[in-house]
Amino acid sequence: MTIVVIVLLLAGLIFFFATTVGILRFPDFYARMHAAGKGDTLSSLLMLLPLALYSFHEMNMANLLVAVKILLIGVFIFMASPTATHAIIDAGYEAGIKPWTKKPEEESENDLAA
Amino acid sequence: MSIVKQAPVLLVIIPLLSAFLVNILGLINRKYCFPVAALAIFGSFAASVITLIRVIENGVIHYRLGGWPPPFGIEYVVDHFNALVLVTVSFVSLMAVLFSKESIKKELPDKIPQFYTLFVLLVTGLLGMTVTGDAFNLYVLLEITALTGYALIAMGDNRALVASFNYVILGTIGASFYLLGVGHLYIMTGSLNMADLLNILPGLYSVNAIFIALLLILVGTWIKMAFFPMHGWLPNAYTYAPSAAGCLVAPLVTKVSVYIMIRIMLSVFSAEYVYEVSGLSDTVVWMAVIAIISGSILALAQTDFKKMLTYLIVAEVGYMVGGAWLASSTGLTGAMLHIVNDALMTLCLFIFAGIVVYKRGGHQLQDLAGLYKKMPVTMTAFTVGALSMIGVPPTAGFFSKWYLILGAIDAGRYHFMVALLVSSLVNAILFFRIIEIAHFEPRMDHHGGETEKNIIDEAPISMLVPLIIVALCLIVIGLYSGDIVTNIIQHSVPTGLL
Amino acid sequence: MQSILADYNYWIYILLMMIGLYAMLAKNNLVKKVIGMSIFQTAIIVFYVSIGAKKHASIPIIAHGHGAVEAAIDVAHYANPLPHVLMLTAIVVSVGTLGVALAICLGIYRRYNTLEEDDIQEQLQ
Amino acid sequence: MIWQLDLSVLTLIVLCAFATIMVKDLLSAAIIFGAYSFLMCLLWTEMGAVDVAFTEASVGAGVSTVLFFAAIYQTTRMVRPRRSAQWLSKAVGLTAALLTGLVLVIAEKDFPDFGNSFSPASLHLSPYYITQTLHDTNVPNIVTSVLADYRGFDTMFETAVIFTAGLAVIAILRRIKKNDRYELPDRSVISEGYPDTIIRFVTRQIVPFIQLFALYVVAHGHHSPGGGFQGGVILGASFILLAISYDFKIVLGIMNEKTNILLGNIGVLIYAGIGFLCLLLGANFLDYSMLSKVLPATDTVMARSHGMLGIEIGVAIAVMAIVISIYLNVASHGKYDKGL
Repeated sequence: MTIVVIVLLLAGLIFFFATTVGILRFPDFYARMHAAGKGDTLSSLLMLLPLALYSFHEMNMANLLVAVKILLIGVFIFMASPTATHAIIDAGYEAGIKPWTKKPEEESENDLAA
Repeated sequence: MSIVKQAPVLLVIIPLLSAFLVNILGLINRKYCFPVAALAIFGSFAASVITLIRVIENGVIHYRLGGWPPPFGIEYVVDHFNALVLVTVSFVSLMAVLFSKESIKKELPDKIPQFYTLFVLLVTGLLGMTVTGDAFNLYVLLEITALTGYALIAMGDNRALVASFNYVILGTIGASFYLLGVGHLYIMTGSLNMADLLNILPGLYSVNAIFIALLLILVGTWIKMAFFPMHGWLPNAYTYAPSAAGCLVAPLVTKVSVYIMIRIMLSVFSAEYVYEVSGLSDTVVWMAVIAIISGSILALAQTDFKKMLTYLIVAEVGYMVGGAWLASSTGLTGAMLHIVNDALMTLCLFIFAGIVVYKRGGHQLQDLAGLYKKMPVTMTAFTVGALSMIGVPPTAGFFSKWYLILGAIDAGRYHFMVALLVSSLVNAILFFRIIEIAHFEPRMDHHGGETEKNIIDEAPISMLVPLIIVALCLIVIGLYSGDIVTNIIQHSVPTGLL
Repeated sequence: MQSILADYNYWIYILLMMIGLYAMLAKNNLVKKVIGMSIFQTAIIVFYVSIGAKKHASIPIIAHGHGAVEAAIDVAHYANPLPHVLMLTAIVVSVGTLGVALAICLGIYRRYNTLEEDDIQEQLQ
Repeated sequence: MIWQLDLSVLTLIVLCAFATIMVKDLLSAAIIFGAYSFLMCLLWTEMGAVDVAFTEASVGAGVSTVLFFAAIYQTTRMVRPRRSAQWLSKAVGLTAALLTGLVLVIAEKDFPDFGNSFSPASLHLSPYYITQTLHDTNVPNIVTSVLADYRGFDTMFETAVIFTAGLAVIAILRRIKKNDRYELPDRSVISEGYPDTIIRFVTRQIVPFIQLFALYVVAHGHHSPGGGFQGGVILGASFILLAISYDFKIVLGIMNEKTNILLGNIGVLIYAGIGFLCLLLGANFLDYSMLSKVLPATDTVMARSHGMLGIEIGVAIAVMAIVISIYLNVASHGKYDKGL
């Protein structure tokens, strides 16, 4: 049990780290949001799951409630986080931010610089 | 339930409950707003008078809110001094609400329910601050007063919003400093109840943090009362506020802040600490001298009648702060009496300014021209207020000034006495100039000709009545000020002072 | 280390207060002033909450089973609840002030079409 | 208390505060300020102040940030670079800040150590609350019992403060045509908003849960962090979410302006009314124990517990209505036509 918890927590941390690196290193707005939206959601679930498991170290009603509450947080993050990412990307698209391409044309590079 | 026993809390609860009633009735018909508000403030006034009588008969009243014993729950403490302030506050509010009826119809016809709700809440805040015996409860009410004040001022004309924003910023700094000072007291003593603090603090007099707590609370209240270097927010805010709001805010908010300062000085720290141990006395009296003189000089420079009055308030705040810090019992008596007198005088002058705005549409000095012939009754009442402001004997203003000057002599602080005299002189110049304008200068229209014939054109009766009552009060209080001092104020001045 | 730990919270609250106060008085943009005001108020909350903190203490909710047997309650085991209560009030007050301040900002913007203080002063003269 | 967490969070908070003041883009400033508030929540949870953290999470990080966004959306986003150096205001600000800092540092020398269980603050009043709360009020959450009972009078005025703020915002911003009571814009003027299926669908799914949670927070405030204020803010936030993802029409359809104002009043009236009822029953104001006379099958201790629940409900109603009202006014410049 403990080992599963540790492994899951570590996996969550690795994903969080990857997300952070992604946000910092990806070339444009959309790619960064992609890292933030996906990585963040998955890694929070990977962190919450072991926490819920860990609360089972002693089986009783109160601990079960705690576990259910933690999992509920996960459910809501799964609903809210992608929607928020979608909303932000949509707003960016509406505002006319051009996506990055590998061989940038002159104008799109100017856009990114601005 | 005996009303007499519950009076200390009723005088706060009645306006609070009626505030919501006013707002709900405003949704149905805005005509109901004024009578309910006036009735509530009258109820509050009655409760204050009952409280004052009970205090005079039986001494200090303690009221436990929620039934909890004092250091754990919140307690209302009414002694002679705050009973007097309570009556003053509720009386001034009553007069201001009577005045507001016509004025608000003209200036803010579309926001009457909001205006009266905020008005009554402001009264609640002021009364609550006066009556409470708990340092943190005072902060909450300070914020109610402040928020209602911001909103009432912001409802005025175009410049009012900018003035109000400055007031928000400085007012928040002031309230936060007060809260921080209370926090310093709390971390050193663990208590928030004023009486409890008074008991614990003597053991900690030598600690720096206590001194700094005093300093923070003082700076907080000074910002709230617009003591001279911190007065920046006041003139514009009070000048551009709606007349009816000005009548409530200008006489009361600064005075209640002065009351809080004196309450904190005497009931949290002690006279011994603030006057002797802290060593602040000299500095503060000098600051007060500067405040009085600068306030007077700035008032001289104004061409706007209302703005001139606001600078006079700055000077008057100097009187009270200086009097409270003279470290003599006569000076303290003078400061306490001046809270009452100054509230009434300021009210008188602001109602007058409101009438001028109502009739003439402006508040420049030039708008006062020819008023004696047009409005003889109003001008008579104004003259009484002006004489009181100058300090001419039968009026109330003379007696508090007299006590202050005696206090200055007792304490050997002659610079304060000189400042008082200079300020009286400046007041005399200012008001005689106004009287001269109002008496002799004809009102000119844009083409330079005399516009109106000298027909009597008085203010509406609902404005005139409060003005006359206040003017009469100024004389009556002047005549009975000896009794007020011996029966009421004397009991609250700590013994053992000069 | 021990001495730093003993005072660190208080230093930070002082620093935050200074930042907030500076922003309130020196910034030109009204919204920036309002943000400064919020920082200033949270600084005081940090101060109060720090007063209430105790080492090795738990949250101020008494652990009791159903049919509470009144076991002796160890005071040192619970954080001091009073500052928390006071600060709940202070937070509410600060959001109230924030709302009013922003409303006044909007009102000013409606009239003067700017949020910069010097522009407003210019238009006033 | 974990001091490593304490140190790092505090350091991050200072960085955020600096960044908020320095950035030129007001929207960024508001976002960083939201992060600052969340860090504050973390700090306070870590210090054991769960109720404060909860309030800060719902108010500071939630509603305040939305209000900043709304205000910035209605005005300008960028701070104009200064035309002149404005040495005077900078000097005044710097002097005031430094003086205050100096004074506070002097006072700080005398403070008891951080986290000391034997400081005066921890020994004088608080032991009474901690040991007596179950006995006096039967409420295990000490913060709730102190907030709503021992110092319930403060809380009543706290609710009055938020009510005042809501009213002040209406008084300043709301545009009311003369001689008309509350004037709503034509239904046709209210903007439909930009229809985004995904956002609207998720909002629709999630709002009932938010409101259910808010009710839980209100009702369970006696036993867990939370209470009327936090629950009310969350309820209000659910409506704000609707107003953002849909438009004003849907919010005004559920709760029009009159209802809103009425609820704001009624909420505070419930609080003051319960206090007044105690007074009428012959006890002091807000002495809930006297409610045992009217409530069936309660002794004085349970009456206090029920009284607290009553006032928490009042607070929740008032706060919900007022949070919505402040948002609607700020976001639409007092016109009630369209929001963010």
